[in-house]
Amino acid sequence: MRRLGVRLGPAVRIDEPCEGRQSADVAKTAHRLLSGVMNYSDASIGVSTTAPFLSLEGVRKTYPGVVALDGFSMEVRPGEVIGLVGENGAGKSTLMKILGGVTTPDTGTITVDGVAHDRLTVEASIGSGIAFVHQELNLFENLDVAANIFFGREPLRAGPFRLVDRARLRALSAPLLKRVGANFSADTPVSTLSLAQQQMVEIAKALSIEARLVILDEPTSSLPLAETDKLLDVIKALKAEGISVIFISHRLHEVERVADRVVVLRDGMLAGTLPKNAINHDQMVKLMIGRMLKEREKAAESARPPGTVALSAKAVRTTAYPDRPVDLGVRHGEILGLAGLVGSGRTELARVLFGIDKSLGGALQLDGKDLVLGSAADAVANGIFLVPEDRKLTGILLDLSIAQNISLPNLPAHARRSLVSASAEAVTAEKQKRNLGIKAPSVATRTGTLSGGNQQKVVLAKWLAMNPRVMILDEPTRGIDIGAKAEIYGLMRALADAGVAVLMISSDMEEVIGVSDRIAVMHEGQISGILDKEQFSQENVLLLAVGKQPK
Amino acid sequence: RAQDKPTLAFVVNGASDFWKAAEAGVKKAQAELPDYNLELKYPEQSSVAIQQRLMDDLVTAGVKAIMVSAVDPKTSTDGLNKIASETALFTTDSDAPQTKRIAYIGSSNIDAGKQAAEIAKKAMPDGGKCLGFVGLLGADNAKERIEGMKEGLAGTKIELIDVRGDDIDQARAKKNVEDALVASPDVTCMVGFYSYNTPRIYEALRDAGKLGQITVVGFDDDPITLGGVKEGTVAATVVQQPFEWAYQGMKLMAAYLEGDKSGIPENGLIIIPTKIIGKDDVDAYAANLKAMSGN
Amino acid sequence: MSKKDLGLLILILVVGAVVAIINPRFLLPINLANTSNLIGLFGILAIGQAFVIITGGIELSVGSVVALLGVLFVDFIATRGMAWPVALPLILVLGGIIGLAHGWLITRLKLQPFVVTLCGLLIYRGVARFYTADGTAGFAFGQNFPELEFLTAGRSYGVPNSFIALIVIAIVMWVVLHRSVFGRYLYAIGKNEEAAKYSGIRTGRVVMAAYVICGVLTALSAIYFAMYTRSISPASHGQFYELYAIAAAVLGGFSLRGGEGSLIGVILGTVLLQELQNLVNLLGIPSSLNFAVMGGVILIGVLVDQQWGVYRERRLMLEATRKGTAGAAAE
Amino acid sequence: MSKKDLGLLILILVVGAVVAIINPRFLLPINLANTSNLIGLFGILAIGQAFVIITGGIELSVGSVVALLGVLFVDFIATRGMAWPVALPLILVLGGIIGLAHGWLITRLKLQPFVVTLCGLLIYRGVARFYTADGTAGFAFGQNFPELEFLTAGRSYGVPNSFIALIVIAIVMWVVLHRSVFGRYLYAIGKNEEAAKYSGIRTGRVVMAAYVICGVLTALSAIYFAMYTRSISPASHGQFYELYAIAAAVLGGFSLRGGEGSLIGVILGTVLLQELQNLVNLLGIPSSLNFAVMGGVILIGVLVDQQWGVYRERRLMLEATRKGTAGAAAE
Ligand SMILES: Nc1ncnc2c1ncn2[C@@H]1O[C@H](COP(=O)(O)OP(=O)(O)OP(=O)(O)O)[C@@H](O)[C@H]1O
Ligand SMILES: Nc1ncnc2c1ncn2[C@@H]1O[C@H](COP(=O)(O)OP(=O)(O)OP(=O)(O)O)[C@@H](O)[C@H]1O
Ligand SMILES: [Mg+2]
Ligand SMILES: [Mg+2]
Repeated sequence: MRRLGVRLGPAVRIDEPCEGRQSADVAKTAHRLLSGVMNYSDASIGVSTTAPFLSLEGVRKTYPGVVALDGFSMEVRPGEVIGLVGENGAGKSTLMKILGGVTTPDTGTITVDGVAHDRLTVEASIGSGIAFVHQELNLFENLDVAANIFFGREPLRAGPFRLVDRARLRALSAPLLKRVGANFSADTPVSTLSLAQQQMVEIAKALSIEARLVILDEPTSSLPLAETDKLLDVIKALKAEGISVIFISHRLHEVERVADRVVVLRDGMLAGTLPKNAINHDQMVKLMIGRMLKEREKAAESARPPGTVALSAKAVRTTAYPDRPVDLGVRHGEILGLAGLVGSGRTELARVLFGIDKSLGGALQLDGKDLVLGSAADAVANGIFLVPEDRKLTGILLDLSIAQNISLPNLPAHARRSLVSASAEAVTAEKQKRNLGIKAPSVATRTGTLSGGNQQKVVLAKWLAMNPRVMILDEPTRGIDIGAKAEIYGLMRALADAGVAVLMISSDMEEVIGVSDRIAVMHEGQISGILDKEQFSQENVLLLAVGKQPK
Repeated sequence: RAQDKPTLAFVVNGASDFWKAAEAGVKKAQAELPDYNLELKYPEQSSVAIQQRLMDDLVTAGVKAIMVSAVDPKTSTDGLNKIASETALFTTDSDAPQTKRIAYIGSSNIDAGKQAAEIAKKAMPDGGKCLGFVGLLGADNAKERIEGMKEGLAGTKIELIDVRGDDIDQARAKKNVEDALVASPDVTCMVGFYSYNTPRIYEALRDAGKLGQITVVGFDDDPITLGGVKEGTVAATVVQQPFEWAYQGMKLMAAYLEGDKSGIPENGLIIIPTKIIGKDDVDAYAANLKAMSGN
Repeated sequence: MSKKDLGLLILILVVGAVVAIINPRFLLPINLANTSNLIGLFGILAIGQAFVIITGGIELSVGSVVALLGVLFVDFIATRGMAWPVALPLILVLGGIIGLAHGWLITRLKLQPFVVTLCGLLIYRGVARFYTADGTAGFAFGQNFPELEFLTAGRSYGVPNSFIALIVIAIVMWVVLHRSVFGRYLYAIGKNEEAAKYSGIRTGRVVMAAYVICGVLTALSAIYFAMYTRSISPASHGQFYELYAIAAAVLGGFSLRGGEGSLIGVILGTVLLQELQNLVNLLGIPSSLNFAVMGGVILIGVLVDQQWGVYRERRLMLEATRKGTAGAAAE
Repeated sequence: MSKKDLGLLILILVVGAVVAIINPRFLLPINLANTSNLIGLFGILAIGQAFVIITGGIELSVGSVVALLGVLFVDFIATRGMAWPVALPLILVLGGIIGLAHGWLITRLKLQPFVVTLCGLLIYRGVARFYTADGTAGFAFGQNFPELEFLTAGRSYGVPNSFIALIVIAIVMWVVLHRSVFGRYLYAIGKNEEAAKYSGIRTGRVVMAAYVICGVLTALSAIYFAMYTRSISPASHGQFYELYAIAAAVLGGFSLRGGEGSLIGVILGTVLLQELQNLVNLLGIPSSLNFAVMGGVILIGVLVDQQWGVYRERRLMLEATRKGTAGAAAE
């Protein structure tokens, strides 16, 4: 291949294809440019002698109405950590699913160890040493942690029945769990783990595979603070062992910390690559969305002083920590951040506030009046809304259209004489689609085909279409791209400015500090402290999270 | 081809080996009635709705006369009358006297029950306790046989203490006998009211080693029943003659359609009596049965 | 009408045409009337079942309920001398109560629909048999209820009134299922009950309502069946009717996982099943094969539907790819 | 043994004790042997069903397969004079083929298990009835197969050989289900088939294997049933046996959603059901109530199990709360 456009100098190695829709030509150019960069980086990083472990060429994948990937090419070398970033729906997960053998590309070749394939099967993918942590969790709740980690690769005892060697299974799992910093044992049933703990199991699983390439599709989306650090350490350790890693994340600072090279996807095409010394937040953002963000993903300052307490919990006890009463009040016009470690009981509290779970004791008050919630319907009727953390299971109905999802909680308002009016639904949905910038062919699109981030916007849209008094958001930007994040922060601020009480549960330290007006921190089921704006610091939040006093 | 000749149908009340002899009778009649097309129809389930449906469809298909063993003759008056108004309707096996059926040809289940009582009396002159087994306790033929037997036993020292139903599940039929042996050790006689009940009694007794110790009274002519009779382990069995019902019935219907009503008695009842088959008659009966089905 | 429903309709017409060619008596008004009468009876059952299936549930006790309520209805009006305008709503209420009980056990006590209604299947038949001491409930000779008989077993302009009742019910239920807020909730719950709950829908009540609707419709058809057979032996009456109803719904495009299916589909499913029964009898196929024919046709129908879906999807994909490539080439 | 299984065992013992007090003949060795014979027959069926249920599937054709294969077996050895050591494996292979066909339709053509096996229920019974022209398949009087009869209906030291067969099968299947890789995959697929696929498991094959196991075990029990009744009228033989098998599994803690249940549970479920049948006869309860008793007990069993779980959870919570409060007070 011709060497083309190999530009020297660390800062300029940003290959930007033309703006606008993709074309085969552009794709080819992108490919050529990429190869150039690769060749260059060979020389600069000094792994030039090793052949690429894996390379993709001209991969294209279409779904009805969507081109998810368009003539995409890239290479992965042994011991390389590639940060893969891009907006929601850019095609990152699709790309990884092709590598995992879960999805078949329309065209293109995948070369593993010099052998070219039109497509990979799951077995072929696993067989060639590709390990995969999926964006959506894929654990078996009815099995224990060890069984999940080694699922499909169980150590066997000799014999015709292919029996599982259970002792060895446990022995093998323990060190892996320790490595990811798990606070639970190998024989814990997965059904009792929190979402973040399950994510740790997924990572332990990826580590357990004698992998040559580990793909992590947003592994930190619900990992907070310390656990994230541990994961990044794990990635570094893998690299040291010569294992390649593809790390997908919307938390760009994490990418900055571990990646050797950043590949940026936009609209299914390669938007550019950044070598190690050119990786920085602004460059990544520029490649991802084609422009610089005016401000970093932060909410604007509050425009009004906080009002009276809207929703308050008095000595409320939840099933996660039945012995720990929680007291917390969120005021009109403020964004109250709720931070804490994995399993500190925040989600459980949110479920009680939204009426999904029964409180085991204590009382709720809304605007000073006692509030009894028998079900989520009661909460909705009182203007208390929840954006749940598990989008796929509880947030939206993947099989319904965008419009139907948005109108669902407020269907009687879209009906005449209890007959649903499709046009009224469409009007509401179109408005929300525009306001939130939901990327979809139309509001009649099935929600399940949207990218994770766009699905999250649909969840938000359904509540924003109504009139919230209290809005509870559990990990609202989980899996959401930078651009959309900023928009969501803007929306939250707008809600607060309109007098809504906003309670934001988040494990993302930057987000908690950047967005909140006050921060409450939970430790083992109790509020260990509340920080005002002037006390905000990572250190203070961390201290409270582990149950110590802030400085 | 089938439509050229008038069709006569024999509709039974459910699938059972009992009707195999009737099939033979139909076959024999067919040989003698070349101008007719004779059919024997099984409803796919023993239920009123399905049998009614079958007859409706037969009428639609142009059947000229139907002979039916109604699933529930007592209360199906209207349905049967509807059929009778559209085609020539005869009943068999169990009568529906209140309908507009032309005639009934068959046996009397009450009489059959009485004959069973005769067998019991003869086998147990000193009296005894009898347990009955039947498929559907609520079915008319079962009720009438039980009633007839009780009538026949009235005033003797023999008593029919209970009748257990099994919903025509053979496994349950056999288990019922096994359980009865456990629950009532003082039972001295067992009665199988449906054709398959006697063989199940026979087998359960054989498994328990009690063959010959308990008097078995049978109904119908299952090969196992006949074998037991011959062996002496079944006291005797009361047999009906479905072959005759079918054979005579078909010829009667053909004659009726041709305008010859001489075969139909005043009261519309043509009773073909049931017979007791004991050890002495069994060989002749079995040979006859074989000859008929070989026809 | 969806493509799925259209396919089913075409199948029904083709089968009908073939049968009519072999035996032209198939098209006699009397045969059509007889068959449409049974379509009416089974159709009402199947619509009830459809409401439950759409929520991802199942109602296995239908046949036993038909037996139990049928026995009670006949007993009330024939033996106990209750006026039928009293007995009829009473039976419907009883059906509703049975549905409510099932719905309550399923939504409040979180039992599985299959388990609850399986127990119902066993219990109601037992109770019905015990009630009549395994005897038959029927009308005495000459006992007549002219208005009731007209409404249930009569004909208007040659059309069985049971069929007319089905049409009316189907129209109402179509609106409920496909146009009303309640119907949308049913679909949403069938797709993902948790998510529906998180959207503030009182899922328990909605599901319970579905079982109540099923119970009431089952009760109604129990009355129709009772007036059709005019005699009920509780040991066998209505046996397997739940399978007919489920089969009709499945043929009509319902998924037992919930959240899929249309009302027109379930009606067409019923029509096809009854057409098959009629065909077996009219073409002189041994009745022992009746069930086999039914099973075979359902299997083929479902298979064709499924394979057709796969084919269409593949074609769509292909088209999308071709369009994309063409666009690229043009540039 | 899990707590659930233990609860079921206690229920069985309590019911047994009550029956024994009312009628001490319940404990006669002959009664226990008779009942354990049927436990053997139905238990083998239920284990097969369990393997399918654990994958989240269901096998409704069990009863019809028992009828069809029973008819064939009896016909082969009694009428066609095939040697039973040939006929027996042949029938097992046929059962396996039926299972394979179901598994293939379900995994390859992506049909729903309920639909496929419902069609099977209809088709196999139709075929069985057609095969004998609605007659009965049975042995002639005095026709004997001593070894076969010993193996199927005989006793060793007073214990029915069918029960011994069940125990052997149960032990093997326990190992397969709870200790082998295959068993683990079954549980995983039952809970989350997609995820199992993503983990590189050939889920299609595993599920197919489950249906084949079910088919073979059903075939085996069909032979046992045939040798027990020694006569098979295909119109009714085995009717509703699928419900018995499913009920046993459900009582034993299986969830029809898949991924839950233990082998000991399904055996205990079978024991309880047969104990109930025995009880109805021994206590002289009208046979019409047989089904109602069965339904009632299943419902109560499932309810108690469910409510017990809720209660235990609540008690745990309460305890935790109390401890917490005490701790707080002490501070
Ligand atoms: N099964 C599917 N059917 C139809 N369209 C799909 C399907 N899966 C993905 N898409 C579409 O393909 C595009 C790429 O999606 P993908 O999930 O790869 O995005 P992503 O980069 O991983 O986004 P995110 O950061 O939100 O996870 C999106 O427009 C999405 O709507
Ligand atoms: N169904 C359950 N059964 C048992 N324990 C549970 C259950 N759900 C949650 N828990 C436990 O309750 C604790 C609190 O969980 P919760 O999800 O509320 O925490 P969180 O602060 O939201 O943490 P995360 O960041 O993991 O979402 C955890 O220890 C978790 O393991
Ligand atoms: Mg993604
Ligand atoms: Mg959480």
